[in-house]
Amino acid sequence: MRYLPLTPQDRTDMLAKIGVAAVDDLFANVPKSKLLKGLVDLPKAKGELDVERIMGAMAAENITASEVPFFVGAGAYKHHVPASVDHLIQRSEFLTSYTPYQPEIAQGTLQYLFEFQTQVALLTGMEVANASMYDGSTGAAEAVLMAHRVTKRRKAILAGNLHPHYRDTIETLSRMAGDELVSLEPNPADASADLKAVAAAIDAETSCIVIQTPDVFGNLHDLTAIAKKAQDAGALLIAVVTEVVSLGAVTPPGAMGADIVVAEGQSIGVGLNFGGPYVGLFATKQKYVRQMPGRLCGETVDAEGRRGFVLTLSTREQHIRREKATSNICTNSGLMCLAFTIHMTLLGETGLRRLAAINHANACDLADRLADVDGVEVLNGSFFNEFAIRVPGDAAKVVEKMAKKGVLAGVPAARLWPKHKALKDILLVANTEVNTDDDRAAFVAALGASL
Amino acid sequence: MRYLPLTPQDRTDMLAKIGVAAVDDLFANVPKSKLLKGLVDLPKAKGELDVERIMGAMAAENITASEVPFFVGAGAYKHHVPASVDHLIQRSEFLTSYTPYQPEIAQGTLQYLFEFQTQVALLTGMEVANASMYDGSTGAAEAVLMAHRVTKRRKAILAGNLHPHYRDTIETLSRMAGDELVSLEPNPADASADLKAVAAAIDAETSCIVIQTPDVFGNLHDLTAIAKKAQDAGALLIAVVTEVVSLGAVTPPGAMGADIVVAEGQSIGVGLNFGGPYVGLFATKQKYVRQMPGRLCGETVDAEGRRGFVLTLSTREQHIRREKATSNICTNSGLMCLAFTIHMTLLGETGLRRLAAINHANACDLADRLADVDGVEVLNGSFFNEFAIRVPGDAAKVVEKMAKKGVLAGVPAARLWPKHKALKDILLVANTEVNTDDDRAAFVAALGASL
Amino acid sequence: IEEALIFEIGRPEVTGVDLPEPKKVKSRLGKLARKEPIDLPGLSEPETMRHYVRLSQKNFGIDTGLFPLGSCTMKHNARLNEKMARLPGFGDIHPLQPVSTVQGALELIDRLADYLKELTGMPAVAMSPKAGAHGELAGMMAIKAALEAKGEGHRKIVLVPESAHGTNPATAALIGFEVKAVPAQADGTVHVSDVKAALTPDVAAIMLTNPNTCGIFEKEIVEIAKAIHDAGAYFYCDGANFNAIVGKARPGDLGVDAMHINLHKTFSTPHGGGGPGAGPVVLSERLAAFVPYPFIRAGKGFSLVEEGGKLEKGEMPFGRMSAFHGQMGMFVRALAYMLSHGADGMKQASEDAVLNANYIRASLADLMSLPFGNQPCMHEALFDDEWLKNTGVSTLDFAKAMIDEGYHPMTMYFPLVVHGAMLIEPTESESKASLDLFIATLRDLALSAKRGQVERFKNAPFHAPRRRLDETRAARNPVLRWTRPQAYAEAAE
Amino acid sequence: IEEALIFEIGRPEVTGVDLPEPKKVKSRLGKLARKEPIDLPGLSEPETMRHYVRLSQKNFGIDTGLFPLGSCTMKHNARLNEKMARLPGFGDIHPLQPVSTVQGALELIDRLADYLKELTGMPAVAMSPKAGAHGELAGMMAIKAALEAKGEGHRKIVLVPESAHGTNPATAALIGFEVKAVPAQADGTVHVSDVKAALTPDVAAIMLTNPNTCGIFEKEIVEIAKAIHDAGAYFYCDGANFNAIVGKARPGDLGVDAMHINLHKTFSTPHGGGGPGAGPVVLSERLAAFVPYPFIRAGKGFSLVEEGGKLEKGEMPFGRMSAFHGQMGMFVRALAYMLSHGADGMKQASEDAVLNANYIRASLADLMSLPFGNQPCMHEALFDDEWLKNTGVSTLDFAKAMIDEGYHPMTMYFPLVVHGAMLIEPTESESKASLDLFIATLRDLALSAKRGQVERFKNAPFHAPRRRLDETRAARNPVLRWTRPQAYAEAAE
Repeated sequence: MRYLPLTPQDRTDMLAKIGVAAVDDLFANVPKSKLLKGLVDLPKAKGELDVERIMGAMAAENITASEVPFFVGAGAYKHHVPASVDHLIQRSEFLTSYTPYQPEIAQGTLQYLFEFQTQVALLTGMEVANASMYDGSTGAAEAVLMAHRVTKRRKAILAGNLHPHYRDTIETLSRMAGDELVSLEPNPADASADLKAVAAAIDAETSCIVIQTPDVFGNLHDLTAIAKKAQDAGALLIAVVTEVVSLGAVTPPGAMGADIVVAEGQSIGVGLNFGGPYVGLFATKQKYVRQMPGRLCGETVDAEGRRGFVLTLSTREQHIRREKATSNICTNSGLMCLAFTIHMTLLGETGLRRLAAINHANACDLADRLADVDGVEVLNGSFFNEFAIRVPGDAAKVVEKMAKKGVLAGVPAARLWPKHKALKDILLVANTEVNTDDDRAAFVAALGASL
Repeated sequence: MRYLPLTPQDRTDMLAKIGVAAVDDLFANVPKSKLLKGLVDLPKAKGELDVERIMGAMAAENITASEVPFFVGAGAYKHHVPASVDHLIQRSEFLTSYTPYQPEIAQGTLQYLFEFQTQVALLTGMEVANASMYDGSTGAAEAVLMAHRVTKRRKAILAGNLHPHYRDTIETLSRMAGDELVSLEPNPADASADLKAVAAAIDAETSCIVIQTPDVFGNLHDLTAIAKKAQDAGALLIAVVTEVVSLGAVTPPGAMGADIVVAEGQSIGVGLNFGGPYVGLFATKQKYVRQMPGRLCGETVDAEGRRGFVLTLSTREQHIRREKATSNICTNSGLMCLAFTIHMTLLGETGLRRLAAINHANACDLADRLADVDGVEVLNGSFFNEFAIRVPGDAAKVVEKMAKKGVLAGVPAARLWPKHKALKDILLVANTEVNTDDDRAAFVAALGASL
Repeated sequence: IEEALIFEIGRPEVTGVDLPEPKKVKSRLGKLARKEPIDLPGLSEPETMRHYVRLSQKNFGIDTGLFPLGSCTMKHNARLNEKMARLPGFGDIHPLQPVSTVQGALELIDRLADYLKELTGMPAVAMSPKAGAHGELAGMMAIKAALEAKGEGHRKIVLVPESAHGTNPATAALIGFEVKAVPAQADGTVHVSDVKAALTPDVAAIMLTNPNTCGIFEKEIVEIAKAIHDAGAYFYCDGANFNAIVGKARPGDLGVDAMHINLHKTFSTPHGGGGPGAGPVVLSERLAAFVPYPFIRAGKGFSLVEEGGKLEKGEMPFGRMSAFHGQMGMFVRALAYMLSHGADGMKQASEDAVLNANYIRASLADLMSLPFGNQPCMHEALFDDEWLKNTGVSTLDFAKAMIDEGYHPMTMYFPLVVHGAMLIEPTESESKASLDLFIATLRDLALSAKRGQVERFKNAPFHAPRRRLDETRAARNPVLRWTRPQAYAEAAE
Repeated sequence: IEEALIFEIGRPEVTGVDLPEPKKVKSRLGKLARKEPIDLPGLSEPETMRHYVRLSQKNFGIDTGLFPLGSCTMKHNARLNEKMARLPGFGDIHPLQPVSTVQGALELIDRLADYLKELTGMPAVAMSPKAGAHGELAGMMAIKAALEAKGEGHRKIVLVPESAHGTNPATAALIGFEVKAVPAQADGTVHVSDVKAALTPDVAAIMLTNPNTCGIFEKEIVEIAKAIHDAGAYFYCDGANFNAIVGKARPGDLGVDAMHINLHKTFSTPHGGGGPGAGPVVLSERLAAFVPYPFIRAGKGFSLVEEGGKLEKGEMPFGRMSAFHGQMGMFVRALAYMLSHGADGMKQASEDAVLNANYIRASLADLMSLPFGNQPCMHEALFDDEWLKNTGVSTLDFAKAMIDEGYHPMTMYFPLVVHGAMLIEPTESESKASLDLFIATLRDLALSAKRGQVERFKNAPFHAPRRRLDETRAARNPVLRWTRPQAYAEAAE
């Protein structure tokens, strides 16, 4: 077995040193009747070639984002990642290391986490950021818990245009934890109504309001006024961003007064991966830092006075605080942070803003083309790289028909809100730098032929 | 431009420091009229995404060895390379380093070269090996030159069943260098006749005889007798191996008395790459080491007495000896040596012998299946993983027809010997560990349908 | 050589990504178009490569040396698995594509689920949890949902041994359970009598790690499970140490109701400096109904059951753990690991892991003290600091001195129940030669400590990218991000 | 940490590759079936990974630091190019597949050939040479073939400046030419008057490097070319330094007849610790007919002309350079480089390379001596050891001391015409900040040498995986392979 270095002779020699006759003597604590006699019912060991054939066959059954005109978004986006990013994250010293508990020999990991935290703080316009969460949705749920700790209240209000999967993730945790939750109804046509509804729901019990921008339909929101309203009521504003590239083009939540910003970082450095692993960005104000969940990297000095980095404020964490910890998280998304940080470093200010501008321009171009299609309506007043359209009939069926014509057209709202009949004719369409004019023309053609 | 770190401001500052007004002042030695005014007539800079699209489109126009039943050999073989090999050779410290002229900071490269040289010597059954040649064919040409230096004679005899491209490579160099060459005629049907013809041609002027085993038709040769005959006549035996995996199953040339062994190492660790880069193996006897071409790595100690490695015997080389050098080579196949060495280390004795056994068994299985096809004749008395068949009619046309049916069937002899009408119906067929029973069944079916 | 921060060497006008001019369009950003610069530094591609390569050189990984971090299972990360995860058919597909276009991906998840069920002897598995702690959470949520479905929402107590991972109590507390400690006995295990004593009618579950964090298999586990079940409670097993018994024993056969599986420990998906992980949780018949959304149903093709989807009789998903389907990238790697090892190889791997740990235990037992006596351990050997008494050397010092010898330290000061704990897990990936060298080094260090060569330990490491770092300073005045030095900011005004 | 040889840690029964049982068949190996063991050690995959990762850590590369090796052009190796070379459509195709199944591969080679022709202003190119020296050989063979075709086989003399790379005379001698030296003048260049003086009727060619190995553009090159042509000889240009003038000037416009191009220098295919290289050679109208087999013909699709193939009028291939079509893997990388840079980027790269070299020259000229005066150089700055006189520090010492500062040394003692030469080529890949740090370090070292701090130099490097190695011992009694230690072998008997 190629992964196992011991030879039969080694095993014999080692058992002798240990002083037992057989390896099962080391399993003596396992009740005899429970020790498996033979092998579990799975195939036997295979060489690389066989494994590649089996998995290659499964992989070949999927249609990939690169092989067709591709417009699927709604919380995960197809972007181009430079080859150097994937090369670097595969370096043994990054890939095969552990959480940097021994900082003297983990400065590589720690320094990129410090760079990551700074980049996230800058991007979101916040003061501090942590060393990542699993993804945006779990980060949002943690943000709600954090707001409860900060405000010592237990009621959250979720905007209706929050991604339903984020809503469900928060709801599940809130329900289990026994917290109160108000989930508003989606409002694709009049996005500003959603903010009004949130504002109306704020009361003295409210711990936090959770608003996504661009929202799940792609609308951009100015959060300045509602931030003030929430804060005046003693509540926190949690802003959610599912397309982090947008921050290259729009005013960041931090500049609009958000208390906590949670974002899905997948767009930068991380591929689609059918939903994971991704990387959750989590930023807040300095004053809340000790209530923040997740790992934090901080600057310090070593015994010779040289700058160095360590994991810090671990007194918040489960391995120290146990049941009093700020969250139960111990693994973060280390390697995806690294991918994010490298890609963001390559982009820099100039590159990120250009990237965002291209995304926006391409989306505008598609919106203009679609506005010309009979029976199709673009719903958004504003958007970044994704918007909602209304089609005549069942959007899910349109998407299926378009898929058969080789175009992956987007996410039908019905997939996200299966019980909202009113959203049945709505389709979310994303458009990034990977989409060409030809792709957009193909979209229009396939759509026209599928109505 | 992503690869260029200087900013316009940097350039201005640097010109000021240098004390010139414009960068073209630094090109003052170029005759004014020859300095290009504008840009050369090539496309402008492109981002990664565009480059990937352009090159991806070209790549997609080729049929790859992995996507069809594949039996093409004749000097390059489709084998499976473990993923760890390709990962390791891409490590920055290996990939972006130079020839190890500064051994103190190149022990990584030097140690693997030492391991490579040892592995090659062991495999070929020879005393010493060099740090690689460009490929097998250029290695063979260098071997002939080396034999001339050793024997102080200038006439080589090439066996008829030597790969014609090797023959042509040697011939071109011999002709240009003004050396004498006897090239015998191929003999697919009676392989032993070829050795007899070589033996008959040896005379007092003969510097060396060059014999391939397995030969280009796949036949195995016992070189013991002819080695002695050559050596008795004062000539050297140069043994050529184009499929190095065979050495896991057959008696190596060193054990049969060869003076120089040249092999194509592509099968171990290196992909098909449409012909290059490959890695030439070159081994000889200790007594000839100072006449050997190419780089050599040797063991020594450092100032603290620790074992270390250096390039050595460079007094043979062009950068010291100039026109008196043993060869003009300065670049070898460093990274391909590394790939070879890693793959060979993974295989080890057990793995290589198993790999060779599978190759042989698969080839035997195909030969047996083909022997049952009407009108098809297997010509070989012995073979390792490749053999020649005679088909009714034009083998090249059969190959084309089979390609249309999705089977790459092998190399028609006419491709290698375009002027030998007698070989028109002969097809060389290789079979390695990547070929399955299904592949072989597909071969038989496609062949049957293409005759 | 020191490596600056990107903020110190980057320049906003430099970029390492070439992008075309955007189309000219009418902006739809409205008044939300960004006005202020982000102040992000950029580096060209060559600078970026060098920066991160040099940072990597300050790290230690499995590939660079023995990494005996107990409970973390630092085993070989095969590059085949990385290659498979990067097949476009897995890496370049979107979680919300039409289900008809991702049949192979669903098949892969379903296959992995089947393998996990077979290896654990459990009938169901929730695939979406994103790490071990997240899997724990899912498992405890399933228990809570089951209790509520039975109208037993009053059960609020969760029993947790003192030796447990901190995540166990943290998870229980997160969803409103109260944690009650169960003691371990002198042999390092939890005794059924102590469990029984703690079993009141309001006990919801026990959370037990097995093999436990002392590296010992809980020998009364079957009895404990029975006692728990008899009391109407559930048995959550922390699967962090499942790697010791894969192919040797099945949690389902032992009476476990829920157990998360750290794919990055047991099935070797890379730790990546702290993630990503993946924490599928297997569930017994009693909990199978509560598998959260989304889940896969195999039939004619594979369908994905999401909120609002058609449920079969008895299915009661308790909710959703995260936006999408879980850590697909890790699933691919874990399945590649399982296919490669096979039933035979996985069993052998467990045996070798246990053999290696015992070899270390047996080879050091004369010099270093074992808190529970010199009995066989499972995949990790636990020492305490009794043997360092009066040497002036602490567990921390000893660990840091290992760095100078080219090793990553073992896990220190965990489990908390053992004084100055040193938890050594070599995994099956180490050769005997490697272990012999490691043992020799540890013996040399141990003798050195006993001989009073304190200097070798107190200020160690001497040969690392950094000497000991001042963690107190970092925590007292946390500097969590780079800020432009004041002088510079003023000068720029 | 020391790393043993695989022969010391491997075991023949261990393998890191799992292979199925071979089919049972009747062997066709006859009496040639191997009887003796090979004695090859094997390592499991985890051991192999660690071994080679640790070996790599003893290496220095462009990605780890500034690598100013003059004449070797250590520029950034983009990973995009590696990715492209690994597309199965390029990496997984066989050189002898039917031509109809490799049209895209032939198109790529043809496209690269076109780009090389455009960049050099030459009408033809032989793609198959496998490295620079091999390209030189091809170029000189073309010249020889052309002479023979004209019945001028008596021309046996090749003029080579003393400053030339050793490959130039070695190549000429290899195919029977006699080498005659041409001097360089005090300004570092070859003067046309000296060439004319050497031009006898038996001169076949001149081999000139331009920019030359002193980093200077040969300012009389057009006149030299004319003189050579007037004498009926050919002008071979060594293209090792073409990277200085890509997009700025074209060899074809300067009168060159043949020039090899080191794709691994000018077009950044990785050096890989000493190869593989790739050395296409561009040819003028006068030599275009002699392009060796195989070559590509574009028309309706692409065809490959091999021996026996149909030749067009005037085509007279001189033979074959190697078994297949050349270094395809390097072609892919080089084309990816060209497409990425574009016409604009390649010109800028040349300018930046020259700018960087001159910046170093100008920043060190007050401390270190320049053999040809403080005049502009091209892409590399050449210093001699005049300034080290009486310091007790040699060029070698100085170079080794650079290692301790984290740099790879420059090229030393080449070109031979300059005493104690130090040839520094930063390439365009270095940022100004990187150069400033390098310059500051070199200034510090230079001042240190001048102050007589000999100890810092004489025994340097102090901080490298090895101290200075005994090269004399290696050469006197060459140990070129591992052999089993005697004692062990006896013990085994």
